[in-house]
Amino acid sequence: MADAPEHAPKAAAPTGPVEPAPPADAAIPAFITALQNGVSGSVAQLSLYLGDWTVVVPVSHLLQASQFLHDNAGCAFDYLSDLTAVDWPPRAEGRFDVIYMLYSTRHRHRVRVKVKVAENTPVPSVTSIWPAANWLEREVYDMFGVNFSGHPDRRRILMPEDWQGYPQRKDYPLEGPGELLMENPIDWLKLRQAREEADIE
Amino acid sequence: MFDTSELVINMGPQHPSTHGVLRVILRLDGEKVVDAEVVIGYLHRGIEKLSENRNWTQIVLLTDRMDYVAAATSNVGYCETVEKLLNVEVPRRAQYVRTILMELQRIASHCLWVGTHAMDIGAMTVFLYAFRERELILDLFEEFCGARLTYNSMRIGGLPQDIPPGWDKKVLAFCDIMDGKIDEYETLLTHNRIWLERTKGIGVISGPEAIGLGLCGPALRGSGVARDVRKDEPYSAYAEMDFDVPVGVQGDTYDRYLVRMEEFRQSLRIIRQATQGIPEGPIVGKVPRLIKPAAGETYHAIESPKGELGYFIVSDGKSTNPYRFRVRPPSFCNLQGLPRLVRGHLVADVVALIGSIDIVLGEVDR
Amino acid sequence: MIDQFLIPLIKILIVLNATLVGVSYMTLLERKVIAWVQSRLGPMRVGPQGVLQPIADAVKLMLKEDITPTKADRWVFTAAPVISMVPALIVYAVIPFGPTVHLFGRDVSLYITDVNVGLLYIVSVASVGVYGIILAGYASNSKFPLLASLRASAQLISYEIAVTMTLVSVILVAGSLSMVSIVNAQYNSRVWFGFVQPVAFVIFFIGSLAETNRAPFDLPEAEQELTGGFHTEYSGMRFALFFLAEYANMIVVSSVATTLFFGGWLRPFPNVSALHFLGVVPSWMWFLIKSFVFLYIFIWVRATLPRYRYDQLMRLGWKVLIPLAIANLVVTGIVKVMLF
Amino acid sequence: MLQAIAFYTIAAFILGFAVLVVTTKDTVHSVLFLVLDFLFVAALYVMLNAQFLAVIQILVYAGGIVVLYLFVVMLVNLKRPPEAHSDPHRMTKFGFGLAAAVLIELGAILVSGYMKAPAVAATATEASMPVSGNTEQVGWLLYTSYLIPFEIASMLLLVAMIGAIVLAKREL
Repeated sequence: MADAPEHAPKAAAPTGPVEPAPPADAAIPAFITALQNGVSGSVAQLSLYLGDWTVVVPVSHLLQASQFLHDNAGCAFDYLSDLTAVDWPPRAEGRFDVIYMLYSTRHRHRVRVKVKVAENTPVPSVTSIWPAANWLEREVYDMFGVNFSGHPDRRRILMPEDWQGYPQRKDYPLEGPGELLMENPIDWLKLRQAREEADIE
Repeated sequence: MFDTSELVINMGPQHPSTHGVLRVILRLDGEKVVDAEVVIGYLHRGIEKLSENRNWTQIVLLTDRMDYVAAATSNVGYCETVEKLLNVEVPRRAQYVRTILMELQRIASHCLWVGTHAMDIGAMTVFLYAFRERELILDLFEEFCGARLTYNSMRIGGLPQDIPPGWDKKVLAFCDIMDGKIDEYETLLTHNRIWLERTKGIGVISGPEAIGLGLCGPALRGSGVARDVRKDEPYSAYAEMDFDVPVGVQGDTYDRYLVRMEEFRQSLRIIRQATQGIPEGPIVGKVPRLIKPAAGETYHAIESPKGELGYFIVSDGKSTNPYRFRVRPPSFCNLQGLPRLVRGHLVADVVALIGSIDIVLGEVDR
Repeated sequence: MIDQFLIPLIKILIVLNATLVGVSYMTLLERKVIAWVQSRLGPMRVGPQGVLQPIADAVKLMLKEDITPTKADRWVFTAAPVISMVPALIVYAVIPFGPTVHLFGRDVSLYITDVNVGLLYIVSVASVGVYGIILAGYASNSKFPLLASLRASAQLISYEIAVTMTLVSVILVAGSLSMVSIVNAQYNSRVWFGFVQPVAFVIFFIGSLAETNRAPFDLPEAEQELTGGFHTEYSGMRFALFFLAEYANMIVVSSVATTLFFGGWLRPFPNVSALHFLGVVPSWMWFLIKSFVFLYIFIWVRATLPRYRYDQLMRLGWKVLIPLAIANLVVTGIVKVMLF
Repeated sequence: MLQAIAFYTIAAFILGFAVLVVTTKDTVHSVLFLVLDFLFVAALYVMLNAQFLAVIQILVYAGGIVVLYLFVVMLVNLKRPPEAHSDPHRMTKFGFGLAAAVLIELGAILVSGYMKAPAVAATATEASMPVSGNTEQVGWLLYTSYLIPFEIASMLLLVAMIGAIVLAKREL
């Protein structure tokens, strides 16, 4: 789907999530300061919204930071609750947010780790740290086309193996491409363009 | 000395004990499972994508279709997430009724589980006994919201309607009936020699490994990890309830069975407390007429009968539909552990283990 | 001429028909009993209380399309149901339903024939019945049935050993292989052999559950594991034949158990004259009542117990039942030599 | 007369099935014909008034041993391509020689048996036996005249059984 024409959204599409910085008086949890000290440069941005802490990590530091969060006794994020992605097509710094919901069964605290990547940037797989990531990363790959490098079994999981396109992307039509996309993607694109032109007229 | 080859068997997607359209490709050496590959997606309806194109209130209906044997739980999970985004406080009366509904739903879901699990292992009577009691719960739900399976029984901010008069008495009466029925199931299974032989030592998984694999709910608690969202991150009225979190020791199929059987009793305990303590008051909080949460994102998890059911919702603050709607399906994450559990066991154990992790394909595939 | 041909022919006709009707009503009985156990009603639609259900079933099965998979071994696929049905029926030749009675002016024995190797005949004919299952699994050319037929052959051969061993201990006590003599021996010794040979009876009962593929040993047809096992690919009347064969075998096993361990057609305490009034019930009725009790237990067990796993089944057979049966045989032999 | 008709019919079936056993291409079919063959042999035993032998024939051969054959045949895929049937190492001549030797041996036994048959059959068995009945007679003979061969045969089977277990079990 890389060569699909950029589908101009009807309304002004949001260009990214709202990530309010924590208020000055908020006590930053120990695990975040530990991460900041343990892996330098790993916390690019910090936000607190509705009581959830989010740490934005550069892709280059993801594996290191994950390993630290998993192993460090103060963090002990041993449980990968969820792994998902959000698509912000117009965003300059890369369209995808890949989000890791981490939980610690020992300390019972949560944190969200977020990496911002462009369409073709590979994201290192965290399956070696949390085996649970295996299927979750497959689903993100299946739905968004996020490229996970080092994944042991990177295949589609919910959609058929030969499916064209990534359904959860914002430029993927809700009603799906229909049979035509499966059989002949080029004809499908032409048909869609024709429809859009008809819409404008 | 002998030339042996592995037998590849396709279990499902049409198979009586894969609980829906699950397909497991088994590589067998004799009857021993060498490796298993789980193929899912046959029931994929794109609920996440669909939800991003529906308005906030319409999504409640879609959540029914995920874990369709515990629809009320999915409803509550979604509504609470949106309430968190909206910063709406839900009246205590609604919280209590939600708690009762969720626990009833847990019992109904566990009834279905104990029935099918026992059926998979060959004890057919438990199946019908369990369905008999599930029927009583469905009757209670029918009286509450008019539906028996997909309830659509929750509104953002509270309840769609107050409980019918006398409903709480009926719930209490049900609890009294259920007490004896759980003993009945246990008489048939818990100390049954064949049941013990079929479940003890099958699919053993240690606590740390289960955590790593992302198992949740009874599957995780069976391995001795006392992780229960109701206790750890209380929601609804659970903070005011007094209940225990049962955990297993060995982490085998039998322990997961015992954990769920004990959860029946704990659920009854919660229902009794909640029903006797329903406070008076309104049933819906102050919710704007047009639901349009401020831009932001949040993750909220609840303990569904299958495990941690999480919703990750991103609102862009402009449109009347969520920008991103993500469900953390407990069945999906539990099913991921299946290949690890079945390796080295026999074909007969595969069905026991599928039953033991308690999946609903509607939720796995969404 | 009449004694030699006509009367046996009539007896064969009666027994065959009674068996087939009995077998089809066994299906109703099973459905009803299991339904009652499970707090249901069972079939209620066809006839009052659903009593005509077996007829409806038979009509349905006969009218159903009979599918042979394209890859199947056509001849063997067709023959397999017949092979499993025939042995189940010809066993009835030696089962004594009652003693010789005076009917219509002549002495008529209530059994088709009394062979001096009757018990062995039953065992050997039953052992041929295995072929039906094995061949069905093989001929279907499908993986689940093949697994099932492998299970079946291993299971049936293993349990046959244990069952035959228990029969030998009964033979030792009775001193004969003829079914009629065994019943007479129980009359003469004033006690049913079930009480003389309790261990043998228990092993026989467990073994016969396994040999008839009944729960908890119904592995060859475990629906939840092997999607119906050896008869997965069968439909219509051929499937019905397998079904009927299973029930016919259940009736055979119950009859054999009654004959060997519970005095066959004898009323309770046949030698106590105080209980003479029990003789109001004819001897063949006693036989049927006792067999019925066994059939009921068969159904009851199925409704109650989960299924064994294949390796556990084998372990039970080889490590528990067979050694126990051999020990029982040895002890019986020693006692017999010492005391008589 | 009836006896003769029955005998020849059964004999014809036995021979016919025996031929089918070796000529059929499909191994499973071949095994099935073997079962039928055994059943007819059992029928022959019944005709000879040896019911015990007949029943044991069915029980042991048809019901037991051939089931194991079938087991093996089903597990080991024997459907080989046609060229596998022309094995260059096949010792056809040796095979024919062996078959001829067996045939001659059988003939010799038959002929010699006919020569002294009338004397042995009647006297040796029935006179010296204190029991009557087919089963009892077999038992009596096995535990008197043929005790040593009987025991040797059982030892042989035991050895074969242990051997099979040793071969089949990969680690003991």
